[in-house]
Amino acid sequence: MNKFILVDPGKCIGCRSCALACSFEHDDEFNLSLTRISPLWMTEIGRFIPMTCQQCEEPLCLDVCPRKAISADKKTSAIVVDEDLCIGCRACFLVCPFGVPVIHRNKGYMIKCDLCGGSPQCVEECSQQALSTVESDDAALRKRREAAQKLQALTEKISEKAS
Amino acid sequence: MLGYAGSILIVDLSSGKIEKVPLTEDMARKYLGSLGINAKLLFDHTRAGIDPLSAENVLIFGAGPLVGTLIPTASKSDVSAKSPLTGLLGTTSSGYHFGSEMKYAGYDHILIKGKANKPVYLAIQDDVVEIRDASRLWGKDTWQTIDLLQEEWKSEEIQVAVIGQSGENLIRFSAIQNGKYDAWARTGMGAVMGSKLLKAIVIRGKGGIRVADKKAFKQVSREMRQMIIDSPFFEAVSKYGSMAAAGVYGKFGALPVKNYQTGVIEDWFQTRGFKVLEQYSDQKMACPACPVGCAHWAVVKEGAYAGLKIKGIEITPVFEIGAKLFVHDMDGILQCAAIFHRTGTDIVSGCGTIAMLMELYQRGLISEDTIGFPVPWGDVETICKLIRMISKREGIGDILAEGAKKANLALTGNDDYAMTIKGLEILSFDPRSRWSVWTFGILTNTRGGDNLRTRNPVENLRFPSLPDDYRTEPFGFPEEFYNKIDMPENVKRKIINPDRKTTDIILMEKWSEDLIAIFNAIGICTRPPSLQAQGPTSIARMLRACLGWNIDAEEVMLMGERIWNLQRLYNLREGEKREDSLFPKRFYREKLPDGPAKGMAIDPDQVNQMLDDYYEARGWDRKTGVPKEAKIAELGLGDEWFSVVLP
Amino acid sequence: MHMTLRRTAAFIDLGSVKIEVKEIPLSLRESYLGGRGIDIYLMYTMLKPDLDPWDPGNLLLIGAGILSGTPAPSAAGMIHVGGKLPLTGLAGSLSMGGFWGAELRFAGFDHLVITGKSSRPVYLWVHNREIEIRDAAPFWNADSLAVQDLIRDISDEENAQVMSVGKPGGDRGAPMDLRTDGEHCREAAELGMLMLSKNLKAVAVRGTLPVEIKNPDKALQHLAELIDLFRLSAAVTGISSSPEELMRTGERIVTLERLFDIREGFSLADDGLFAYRHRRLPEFSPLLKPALARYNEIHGWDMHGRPQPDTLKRLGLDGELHRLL
Amino acid sequence: MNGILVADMERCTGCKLCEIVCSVKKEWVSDPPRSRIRITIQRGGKNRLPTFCQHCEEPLCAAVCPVNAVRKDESTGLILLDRELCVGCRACVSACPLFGVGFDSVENKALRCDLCHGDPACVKYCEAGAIQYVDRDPFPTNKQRAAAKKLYSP
Amino acid sequence: MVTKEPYPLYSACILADYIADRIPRQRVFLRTAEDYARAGIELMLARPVLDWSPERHMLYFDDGALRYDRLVIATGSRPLIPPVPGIEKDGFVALKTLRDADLLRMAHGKNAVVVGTGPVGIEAAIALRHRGWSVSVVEMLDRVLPRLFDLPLANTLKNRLEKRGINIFLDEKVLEILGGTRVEGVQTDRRALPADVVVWVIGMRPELTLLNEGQLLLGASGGIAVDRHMQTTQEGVWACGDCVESEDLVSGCTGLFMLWHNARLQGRIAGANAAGAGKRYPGSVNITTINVFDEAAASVGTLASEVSPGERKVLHRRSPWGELYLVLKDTCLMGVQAVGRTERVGGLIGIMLQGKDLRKTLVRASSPADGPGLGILRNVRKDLLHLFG
Repeated sequence: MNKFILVDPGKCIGCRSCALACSFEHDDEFNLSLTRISPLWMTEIGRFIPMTCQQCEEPLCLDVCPRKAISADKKTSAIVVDEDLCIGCRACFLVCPFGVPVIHRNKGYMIKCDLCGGSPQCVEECSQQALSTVESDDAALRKRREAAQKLQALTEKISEKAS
Repeated sequence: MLGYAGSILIVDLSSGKIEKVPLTEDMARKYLGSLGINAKLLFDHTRAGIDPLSAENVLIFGAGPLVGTLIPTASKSDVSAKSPLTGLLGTTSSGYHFGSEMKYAGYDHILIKGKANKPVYLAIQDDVVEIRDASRLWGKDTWQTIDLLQEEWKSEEIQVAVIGQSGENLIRFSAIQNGKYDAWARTGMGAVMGSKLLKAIVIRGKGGIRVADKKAFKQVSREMRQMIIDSPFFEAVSKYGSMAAAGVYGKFGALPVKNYQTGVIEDWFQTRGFKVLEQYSDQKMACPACPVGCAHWAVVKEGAYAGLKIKGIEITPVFEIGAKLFVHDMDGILQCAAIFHRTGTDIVSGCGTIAMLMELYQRGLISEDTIGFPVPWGDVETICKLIRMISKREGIGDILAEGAKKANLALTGNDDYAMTIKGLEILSFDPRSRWSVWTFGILTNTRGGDNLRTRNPVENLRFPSLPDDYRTEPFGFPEEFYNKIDMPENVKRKIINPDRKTTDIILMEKWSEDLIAIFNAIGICTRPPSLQAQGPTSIARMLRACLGWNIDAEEVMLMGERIWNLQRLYNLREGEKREDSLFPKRFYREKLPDGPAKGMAIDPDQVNQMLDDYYEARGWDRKTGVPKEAKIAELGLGDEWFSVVLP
Repeated sequence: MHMTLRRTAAFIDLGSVKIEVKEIPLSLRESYLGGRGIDIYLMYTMLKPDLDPWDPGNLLLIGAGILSGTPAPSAAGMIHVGGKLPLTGLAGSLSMGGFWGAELRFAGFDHLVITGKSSRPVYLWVHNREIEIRDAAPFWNADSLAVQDLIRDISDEENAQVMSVGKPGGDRGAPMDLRTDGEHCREAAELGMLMLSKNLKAVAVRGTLPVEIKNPDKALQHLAELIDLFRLSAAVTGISSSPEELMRTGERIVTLERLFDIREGFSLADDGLFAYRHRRLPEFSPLLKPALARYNEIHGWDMHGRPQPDTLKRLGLDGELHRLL
Repeated sequence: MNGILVADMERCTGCKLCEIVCSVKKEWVSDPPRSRIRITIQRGGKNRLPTFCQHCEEPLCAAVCPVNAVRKDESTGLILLDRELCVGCRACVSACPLFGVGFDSVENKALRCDLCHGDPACVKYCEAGAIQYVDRDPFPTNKQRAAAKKLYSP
Repeated sequence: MVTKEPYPLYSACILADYIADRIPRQRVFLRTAEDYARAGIELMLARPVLDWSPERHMLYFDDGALRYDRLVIATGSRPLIPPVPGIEKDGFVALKTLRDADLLRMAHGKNAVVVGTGPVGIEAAIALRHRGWSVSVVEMLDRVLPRLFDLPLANTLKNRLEKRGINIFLDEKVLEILGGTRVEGVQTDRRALPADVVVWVIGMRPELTLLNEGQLLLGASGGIAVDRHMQTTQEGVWACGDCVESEDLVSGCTGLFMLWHNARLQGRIAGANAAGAGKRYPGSVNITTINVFDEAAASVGTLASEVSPGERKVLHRRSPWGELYLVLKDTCLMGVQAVGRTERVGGLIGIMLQGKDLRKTLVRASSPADGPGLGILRNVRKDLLHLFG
């Protein structure tokens, strides 16, 4: 199962440490146009939402790439880009439902989250534990557990009111 | 250059000339950045005695060397110019993303000269800098302008500095809005921008910032973050932001109630304490790389102002609107704050001026028909109406727009009810009930009646100040905390007496002023957890890792002192006298009517005595406060000093 | 004489398998523009009165609008199909979207006039100024969508536009849909039958030739402003007639259709021509009488729906309509 | 702003007005085969794909061109054709993986989209809004925001 | 930069247009001497390198030597000329360099014989025909352009050539070049052909005369073996272009892929790495386009003849304006050849590289991620699914 970065928007405070750490890790400079994760302020929802690659099981970008520059890394199961094959044709831009792919401004190939070879820097740098790396099946587990806790809190409140 | 973006953008609005000047290494090594270099540029680019609202004044945006990197809270940018309100050094800082975006676009400083012949806005996209027509934006409030600009640029990622109607109509205390909810508010920078017919600056930067030693930098930045998280103040400020201190000042009876007439509000804690925050917000908002996240996104769900969405249940609006103007409920406070933001007006000065008017009305010193309508305390609609009138200089607003001091003089011939020092309306709590480094700092602050540049990093808010002790404030932290304070041993022993019960106010004043000057110069946050956690040694480590300089704690504090003295010299050049350093008359004449510090008033001789000792401690002349030659030589401020001493 | 753009019509006689291409004179185009206008003109002038609709002499007219295939909003492909309707004998008129119209004009033709009856099931293949009559036996019973895919396979042209008739339900019975491009289809039973009566299964067209634009810049500018269709059509076609003239042309076309119907012996009194003609009102309710009177009066027709002499004079239809084409 | 064209397949209705408008603007006649944008309609018609030059960062067409007629303009990042140099050998037409290069059989030259020097006609006339002229390297695209709204609105 | 060529860089692919007098001579040059000067390159023309000593980092000319720190070998390829009698006669041209093209451009006469039907041979034949010569083409194998097209499409092109008056003789071997000092004819194993000019283009071999035995490891195909950084087995020595063995991205096999765009990309990477960069060459996509009398034909990937008969599946679609020929291995697309609309070849490269099971892809509904390539396959969906059974 694909490992990916699970985002909990409730905890994100928009400090962009993840974005800064990401470009620092990959390009040795702090540059928000070279980052592969960017927290967006959504006024209507009233939340910061860090958007990054969801490491899909059947990635559309992998299918559409005319140069087979996108492949699944065996070790980290992350979807990675081969810099030499990628010609920067932006076909993956169109199909990615999350709008994640970005062209590296100076080097001309597509950059996306590659889980930093297994230990993502954004997760380490996030002070609010809004980001965590999980296998996709235990992500579902974690979501179910959280939902259960919320439900339980709710029932307690109701019983409190009732008594 | 490492850490720095490496250049200064000089825009002359009169001729339309745009120039990119390199930021030299020695300018950086001497004045460090942001506030420091801003003051130096202001010194060099203006003559003494110019009219702050003329084309001769310059408006300078500055971002420090650490801004835009992963150093926790490194985001502050400073705006400086000659202040139209105080006539002295106008400087004000604000966080969030404008500073970083400036540096990503490749500029440490943006210096704006001259005056445009029609409303314009400055559009900066990396190297492409254009002066674009802003006639369609002129007259709009800041929120509308930002929406229009975001539409024009088809992106919500642009960073905008914009003035509202106040700036356009040259209101002396108008602010420059940093995005919709923050501002470079104090000392009237908005009027300077408005006098140049510059409606906004839009920046979009796609460059990057490199640092000297990647591994060391990563380690230092993580350690800094951990130190902030381990600070005793972290828990409270992270949960309630600056509101954490709201309750305490209520306990001390130090609230600026109804223009400082009294210090106590009974239901203060229930209606405007930090607990109120939970009803409004569950979303924290942080500056870049900050683990604290002290701001909150507030949504007013029901009531007269339902649907209002604004960031910032902060101590300043709650104290100024809640206590000084006596507005009772949080909804009303947020609505007034929103109007202040939309019109681009400084909340502190605005409330100080309106409070003065309301007190004159309460005391019958001004009739209702000169105002045109009653102005009772705490009425939200009236306050909002007054703010709009001020921003458009309508009716009484035209008089109030000149600031509390001049408005008081114009209305009653004296300035008894203008709570200002050197023309700047003072902020938050009442000095009579809480005497500390913070309150004495309001006198010594280089930008007038304000405390954000002179607060004690290790202030203990659990103990009230001792009634007649002007020289010390309570310390009372445990041994283990004392040892962790980042101060050289010899200085620490002199400032905090060995039994750890009290702190010497004057010595701590000098230390904290220099330290905060460094904080502002490199762009990190001066709120409690960050201010207490960071110190000269940690800052030196950060500068080494980021800039590659070999610099120690010693030189860091020297730089801080140099920047403080540079500001002092500028003020002296612009005519600041020792007599200006006076509290508002009320604090000397009237005793506090109620609260724990009932019957307290400030003894002018004690204050004068302290001022002499402070000047002495600073190495300035005891009487006039002009820096002595020895100190100038030590700090290397020779040429600035000459232009002051022999004009 | 300012150079006007050439428009051509192809006369295809399925019986004698003769194809003749003529240019449409400017005067005809100025008074009847294109599509439905030219079609009713051809019907009126070419068909003898009281012709049996099933007679091979009946016409199947396919006409592209004057703005088809040009930078005009959603006019990129409108097509008009006309002919004397087999069941009612009235003037058949049907317009359909899709790209058929544009493709026809890219193939170099503006109108197809199909007469006669083919001896064997055929379909027309129109390609860049050539017209071929090809065998349609293999898919004579296929439904219209299948025909489209088949023709596209045969010609290996993905952009080929095919107008084909659906499954024939006996010689006169079930309705047949007339469809192009799979999505644009009109319930056109009668015209479908007319087509079948000529042993014609489909008309396919593929064109890669340019369509001249009189004044490209102005055309694009008017398209952008989308306010004035008249100036746009003038810029595209070069026929610079005023708005009033264009409206009068519209009125001329409607009146000519009414003349054709009357000539075929139908009058208002018989069975609510109006109701049947527009098939929107199933039975002839008494409420309709005053509305019908008003309708005729506005059109300048008498109470029986026959055009008044002064109306005919105004529209230039009073004299004998001699054949220009 | 250095811009490029981006197609949105869900919105494209396949009306091909862009082909007509592009050929009218560039060749003064309505001639879709010589338009710089082509709508390919797949069998079963549901999927309509506007294809045009995507101005790749490392263009294959520039590599295969025997006379260096296809060059990248460094300031705007666009891949432009020098029509005098082009000998009409169609190497770029067959090398492009995205149907980006057309061919003008009248003048025997390759056909490339040059974004109408910043004011693309196809964008102006596309009523469905399926073709947008966006910044070349957008800092979080609006698409991320739309996706975020869909994923996380309460 | 040292070269035995007397000219700065010129495009080898465009020589046919020059021979056909479609473009003037100076249009052949891609760089001028000033370009090199401006780029700070010292250009040493007409200086053939006779010997090389990797140990002493020295290159030897006939009149001197040159020391280097870093060396990039880009010697390219030389025409393959077997020992057929009479090849030394005037009028015998092995078309490779601009000098050869000049000879052909200046040549006078009526009959021309082109030996070999690679892209260069076919374009030379068309060029000469364009200038009014009567042209005959002799090919040893059973079809024209044998390395690019399978029989069906090769025959289509052959007919097109013959329709324009070029006589094509397949399965025929040239035995001798007839004539005195000048070429007068060609003797094959079946006939004698009159010829004032013989254009010998049966193939190219890597130009390795510079190397002595064992100095550089060569690959199985005879080209210099290099790693992904275009580095040879010799320290500080890189190699690129026709003289190098590279990997075909589609089939994965290594071999000689002497194409213009491969050489340019490899050159850029070898140069960058010689200057210290860390670029890597991903492998070559071997797509070739040829113009046959204003009708284009293109081919990429493996030929049907190269796929084992058991797994080989072929789809050939003819239509009025062009042909498409798909080579599949079970349900994976391995090669595409097209006449007429050649953009379909480029469109399908992505699908070939993906190497996906086309049956599964074609069965599911179309999705936005299909890209233009799959559109082509969808339009021939019925035949493909029928083929898969």
